[in-house]
Amino acid sequence: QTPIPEGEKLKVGFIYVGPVGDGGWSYQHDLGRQAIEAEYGDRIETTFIESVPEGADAERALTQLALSGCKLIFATSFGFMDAVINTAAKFPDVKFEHATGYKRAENVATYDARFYEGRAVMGTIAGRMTKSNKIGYIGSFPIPEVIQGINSSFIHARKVNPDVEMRVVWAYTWFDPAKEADAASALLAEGVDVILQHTDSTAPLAKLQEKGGIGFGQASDMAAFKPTPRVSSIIDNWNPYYIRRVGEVLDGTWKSHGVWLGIGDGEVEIGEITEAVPAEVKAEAEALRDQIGSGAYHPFTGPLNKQDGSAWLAEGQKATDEELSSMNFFVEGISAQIPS
Amino acid sequence: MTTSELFRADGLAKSYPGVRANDDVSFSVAPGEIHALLGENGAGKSTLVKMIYGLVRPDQGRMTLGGQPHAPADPRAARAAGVGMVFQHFSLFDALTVAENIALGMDSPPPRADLSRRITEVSTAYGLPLNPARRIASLSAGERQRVEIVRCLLGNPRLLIMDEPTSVLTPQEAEILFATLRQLAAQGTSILYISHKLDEIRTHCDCATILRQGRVVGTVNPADHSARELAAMMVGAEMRLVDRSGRQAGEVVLTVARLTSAAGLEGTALKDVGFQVRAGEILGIGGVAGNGQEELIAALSGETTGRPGTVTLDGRDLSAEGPEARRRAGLLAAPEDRLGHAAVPDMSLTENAILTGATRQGLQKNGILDHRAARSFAEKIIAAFDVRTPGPGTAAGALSGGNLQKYVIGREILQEPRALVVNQPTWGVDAGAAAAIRQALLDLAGRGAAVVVISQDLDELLELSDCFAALNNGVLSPPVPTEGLTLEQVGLMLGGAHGMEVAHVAA
Amino acid sequence: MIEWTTFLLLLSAATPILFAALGETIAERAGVLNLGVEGMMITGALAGFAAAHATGSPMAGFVAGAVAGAALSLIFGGLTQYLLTNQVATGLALTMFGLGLTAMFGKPYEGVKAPSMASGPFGINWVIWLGLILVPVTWLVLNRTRPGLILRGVGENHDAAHALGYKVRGTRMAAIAIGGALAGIGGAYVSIATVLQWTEGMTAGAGWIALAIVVFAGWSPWGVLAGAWLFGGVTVLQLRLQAAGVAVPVQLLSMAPYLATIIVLVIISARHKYAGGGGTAPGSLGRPFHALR
Amino acid sequence: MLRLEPRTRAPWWLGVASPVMAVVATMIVGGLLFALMGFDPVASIRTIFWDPLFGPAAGYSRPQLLVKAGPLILIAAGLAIGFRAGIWNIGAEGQYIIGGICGAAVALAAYPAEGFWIFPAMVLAGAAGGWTWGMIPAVLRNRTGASEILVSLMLVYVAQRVAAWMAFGPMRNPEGFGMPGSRNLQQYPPASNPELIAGTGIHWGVVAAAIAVLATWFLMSRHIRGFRIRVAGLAPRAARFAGVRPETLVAFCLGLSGALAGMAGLFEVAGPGGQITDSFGSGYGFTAIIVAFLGRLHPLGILLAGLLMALTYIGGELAQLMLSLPAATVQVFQGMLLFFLLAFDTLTRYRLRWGTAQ
Ligand SMILES: Nc1ncnc2c1ncn2[C@@H]1O[C@H](COP(=O)(O)OP(=O)(O)OP(=O)(O)O)[C@@H](O)[C@H]1O
Ligand SMILES: Nc1ncnc2c1ncn2[C@@H]1O[C@H](COP(=O)(O)OP(=O)(O)OP(=O)(O)O)[C@@H](O)[C@H]1O
Ligand SMILES: [Mg+2]
Ligand SMILES: [Mg+2]
Repeated sequence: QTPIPEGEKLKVGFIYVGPVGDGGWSYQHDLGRQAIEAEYGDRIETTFIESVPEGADAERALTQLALSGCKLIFATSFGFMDAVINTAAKFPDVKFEHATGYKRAENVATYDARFYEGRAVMGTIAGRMTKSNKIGYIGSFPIPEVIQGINSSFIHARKVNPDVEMRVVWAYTWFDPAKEADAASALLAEGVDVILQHTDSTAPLAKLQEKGGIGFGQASDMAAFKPTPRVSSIIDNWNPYYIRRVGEVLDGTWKSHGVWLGIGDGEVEIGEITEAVPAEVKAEAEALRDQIGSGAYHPFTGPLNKQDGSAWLAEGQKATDEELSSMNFFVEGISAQIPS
Repeated sequence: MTTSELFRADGLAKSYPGVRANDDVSFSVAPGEIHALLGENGAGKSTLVKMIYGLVRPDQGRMTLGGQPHAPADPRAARAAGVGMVFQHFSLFDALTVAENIALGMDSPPPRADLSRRITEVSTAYGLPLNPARRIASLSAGERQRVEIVRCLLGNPRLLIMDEPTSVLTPQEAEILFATLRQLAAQGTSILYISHKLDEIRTHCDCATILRQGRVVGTVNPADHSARELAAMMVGAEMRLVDRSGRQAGEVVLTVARLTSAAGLEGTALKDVGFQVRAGEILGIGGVAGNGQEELIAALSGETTGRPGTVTLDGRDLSAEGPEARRRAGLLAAPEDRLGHAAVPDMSLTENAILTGATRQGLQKNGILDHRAARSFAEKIIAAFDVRTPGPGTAAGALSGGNLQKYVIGREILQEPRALVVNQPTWGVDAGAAAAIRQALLDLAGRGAAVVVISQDLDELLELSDCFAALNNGVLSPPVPTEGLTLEQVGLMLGGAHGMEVAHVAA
Repeated sequence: MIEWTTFLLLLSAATPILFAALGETIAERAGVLNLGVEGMMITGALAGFAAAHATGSPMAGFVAGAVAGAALSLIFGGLTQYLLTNQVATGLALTMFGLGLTAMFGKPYEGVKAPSMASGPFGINWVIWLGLILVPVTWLVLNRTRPGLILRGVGENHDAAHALGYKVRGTRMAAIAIGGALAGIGGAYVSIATVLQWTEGMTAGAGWIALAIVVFAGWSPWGVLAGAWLFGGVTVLQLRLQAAGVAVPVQLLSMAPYLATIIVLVIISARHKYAGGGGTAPGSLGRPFHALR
Repeated sequence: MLRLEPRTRAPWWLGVASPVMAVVATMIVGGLLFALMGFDPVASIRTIFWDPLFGPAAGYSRPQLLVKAGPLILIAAGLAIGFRAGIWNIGAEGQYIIGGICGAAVALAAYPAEGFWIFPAMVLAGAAGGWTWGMIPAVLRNRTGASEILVSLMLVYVAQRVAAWMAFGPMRNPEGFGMPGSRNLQQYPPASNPELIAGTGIHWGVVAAAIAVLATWFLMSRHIRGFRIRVAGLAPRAARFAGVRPETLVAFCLGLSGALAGMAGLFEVAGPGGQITDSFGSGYGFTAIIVAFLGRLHPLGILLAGLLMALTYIGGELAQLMLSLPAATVQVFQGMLLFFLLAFDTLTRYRLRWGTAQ
């Protein structure tokens, strides 16, 4: 590992699964790209390929990036995993960073965010704010990350409001505004007045604005819908991690690792809680955020039972990262089903 | 300006790429005159009347109508000037009703209810009754013809053009049509009449202009000349006479029994059809289009298959076999519609030879095509049947109707079938080509084949066939020997005038 | 109460398809098969959104959507009617072109909010009303007016229409443009009224559904209404069942709208087939027209 | 006034010239568009059309052309046969997906067995899967007259959901931490479709595409069956008269194109793609329709068109990478290419003339 000499440019490549204009997932990663440009200026150069389908095209796009001289490549979708591993084997001197994956190599690091930490805060606000005691959740796909989020928000909503019920609609998309809007409408028609979403478009917020009810920004701040219906948000902030890793390449200290960063690391950010939320609720939510951030509190702390009533975590017991990263069950109290 | 002249053409000319369709055509039509246009296929008759109707613009020449210059920019202008036209090929809208079709032929039709009433009135007044609410698709060919005529009549034309209107009518229907035309002529309407049926022109037309290769070769009173003389003027040479001699009926070759089939598109179901044809014999099947002809030829060619025992060739049951197997066995067919059914317009003549000749002529081996053999077969047809075309590489659609018809019939005849079924072998074909086709059919029978000719042209059937049967509403009458049959008897076998009333000649 | 809200959802889900399918019905009745509906819808979605955003008036957005859809459709019209290109291929190219073009020019509108729309009588947005009114109007125009008669004539038998002196190409271009305009309005409804924002590819296949609906509607405006409601209904129903917590096989249900479309298509086609005749498809549908003068 | 006049016969060179003119026109108009958007038009065109072939990284991208074009050509060769017969299979995308799923199912069922039979069995399963998916619209059209365009299209959406279901349900990799997607078949040698000659990009799918081109060329121009297919497209009644049963033809064309699309899906999942994911498919089936038309429904044309299309994809990626051209431009470009081709094709069927008549 040698530092990159002053005067020599480090070329950093990104591949995105969606268009950079999606306003959500790929957009946030592109903000990260812009952040490293701002941070390192002339020392680096960045480039990206957007809307790359997962599969054969990904491997080609990664190879093209490597061939064009990129020495550090961020692959920002889970589905690029095998393509990253294959390409990395062909280019041992290029460093790869793969978001949300679990396969690593000498020159492949993985990184992910503990979104469920943020969901705990959203769940608290939701539990306090609901008048109908029905909160809705638009799930993307039934994968551990999303299931963690549903469980975490439900646990914390119940904690502050024992009468709360959770309604889940699976949209089977990360990003399809029309479908997300329809899902939001369906939830509203069911009497839900707070909607959490694990899909990336602002369509559900727009529906809430039209029909009443509150919601939260997802992936990005979605500040356009402040102060209501967007009362807070859970932001994927990749900037600190990207700045750090580019710096490590520049000074020759980069090493492969697998990290899972949360509120405490600044990777999961809670967007401003607006005045639509009563002050005491806001204070309660912020306290929870800070506790999680400091490590004093873990959102999955027992006693917790699984949906079928079987015991999961005993009093005071915390879920392990292994358990969380393959989570495939709802906790007790959620009546919805995980489709299989 | 003279009063003896309603319409006049002066030096009209029109060229298409490579063809001079009309060249210096001049003639005139008097008020109340029924004026025939005669000529071979491609002589330029349709082109000429399309110019009068504003569909085609002349390259040269002038026209006058009622003393005024006549240069219609489009058919609307022509209609406004008082020209009506019944087209050679139907120009009706199948999915629309009679009333809607007629409204489309008028420039400012009255409201629906009024229009329906007027259709009923006018159509009964001229002996062509129509129900305005019926869809065209459900009408017979004769009824469709009536729609076209009534559509023109409602526009009160001064000049009515009819391009080959009688080719689909029974003799009785044709009689009624002429009665209508007489009635119109008596009211002062002039009629420009195109037909290949010379006898009908001789008896009904006051005057005839004869075209040959786009030029006028004479204007005559048709009653003064025999059909043969008229034909000779059209062709510019003597006509051959069809020779019926030298045939002997042999054993039964083709047997059709209890043949029943569902109705095809716009057609009629066959009901228990049965007949036998012997070697060397020609069976003529007459009938107005739409009475099951399409279904019959489909059932014989193998396009539709039937219950066992319905179609037998030389004792072999072919009922369940498709077209290819029937061809192999020796049962061949030539359907009526040459463009798109008997031939593929966008394919060359060579490829069209493969269409039906693949198996019998050995144009394929194990499925692999022999283009060279196909080409020589096509050349053979062209030579034997005097098909006028630059060569076998020409697209079938580029041939005139008559030439393509000769090619299609020739293709089947040269395959030496055991039995051949043809539908409308000379439809729209000029007298010379028609005679050649008929002779070829007779010769085929003379060589011992069984031949079935389905046709609406009764003269043709009486000329060719040994036995005659009528197809009416899907039912085939028992075949009777042709010897001694009169046209009137045949017409009655065909169902007479199909519910038309004899025209009330204007009081 | 739930039933009424569900019905409102259905109305809203059906509206984009209804507009697009009515437009396509008009084009197909004139004998033109335009498979570019999706491309025209997405173009309408973007142009409508951009105009609504710029002027603050959703009304202006719908007008712009209509104009943009019509403009795009004229590319198709020019190619198929004047250069006699294959209609299926040209329509597919139009869809691809529209999707690409909007993705390209839509960048500045990503993440922008739509102006809010006033709701009309009974809490039903006036564009929904317009769509509902358009059904009988289209029927009346097609079946009871002279332009409608000419249009049907041209679609039924273009050679005959030409022989009678009607302008086949002109009529078809007009029908194509109307089809494009209605598809554009349908697209604009998605961006301005349903989703309230612009994102690329946001019409997500609605154009294809509209095409399917035209066929199973038997080319009738009333059938189109039924088809759009059926499709909207199934879409809404599966989400409503999920939201109500009914344990439903989500994967299967998400296929339901498409399977339902196929099933209805099959039933209707079979009915036409056994009633004799090849359905009620316009006689000249998809065939190029060329007249020499 | 400019008029069109039908040709009875087109000179042979027009068949070659019209696609070339279309490409040139696309370059010109595309260049103008790029200039309008503030990009260097010459550099853009060069990056898209030249660099993948002769640019600095051409050593890598040239074989990738084959990898990308392989499935497109394989699918388009099948589709073109149906299109020639007037049978519109718009749902190759669905057949591709189902083919991939069926092929992968064989591999996953066999896992971790060894055996030379596994890959051939997968190919058969892929073809059978695609065939089955293609036969659904065929049977429905034959039985009920339902439009195969719409049924095959609707089945694409169904297939996409089947893929999602598989990726999340039955085929989910048990060692994948609950994430969607099957095992990666590249890592299971008996089931993988490897590069046959290192560095060439040639895998069994490319071989199959080459065979498909030759076989369909033979079928369409030398064999009676292909002849009848052409007849059916030009004149359906004449085809029936010649002995073609329309039902058989519909089943043959949809089945064949489905099977080829299914095989393409299998080669992709066992090769470059590696696994069944919820987004398996990525539009090959739709792009192949364009390839079929670009190739003027002729097998050899399809070969060239597939390569050209692959070029625009790879060149488009390069243009993003090197010039920051947005991804959508490629789509616009492809749409334009097809428009121009269709327009120039008119010249092979018609002659342009000035004036009303000569
Ligand atoms: N649209 C056209 N384009 C090119 N050539 C044409 C066209 N219409 C007619 N012709 C040619 O013009 C000539 C005259 O054709 P026309 O249709 O007027 O003949 P016709 O006398 O009506 O023949 P028929 O008795 O068969 O109806 C023919 O040689 C024909 O090939
Ligand atoms: N629209 C057209 N475009 C080009 N050529 C045409 C057109 N219409 C007719 N032709 C040409 O006209 C000739 C046939 O003319 P036409 O149809 O009048 O023949 P025909 O002998 O009258 O046959 P039929 O009596 O069956 O109509 C062919 O050479 C054909 O190429
Ligand atoms: Mg003629
Ligand atoms: Mg004529």
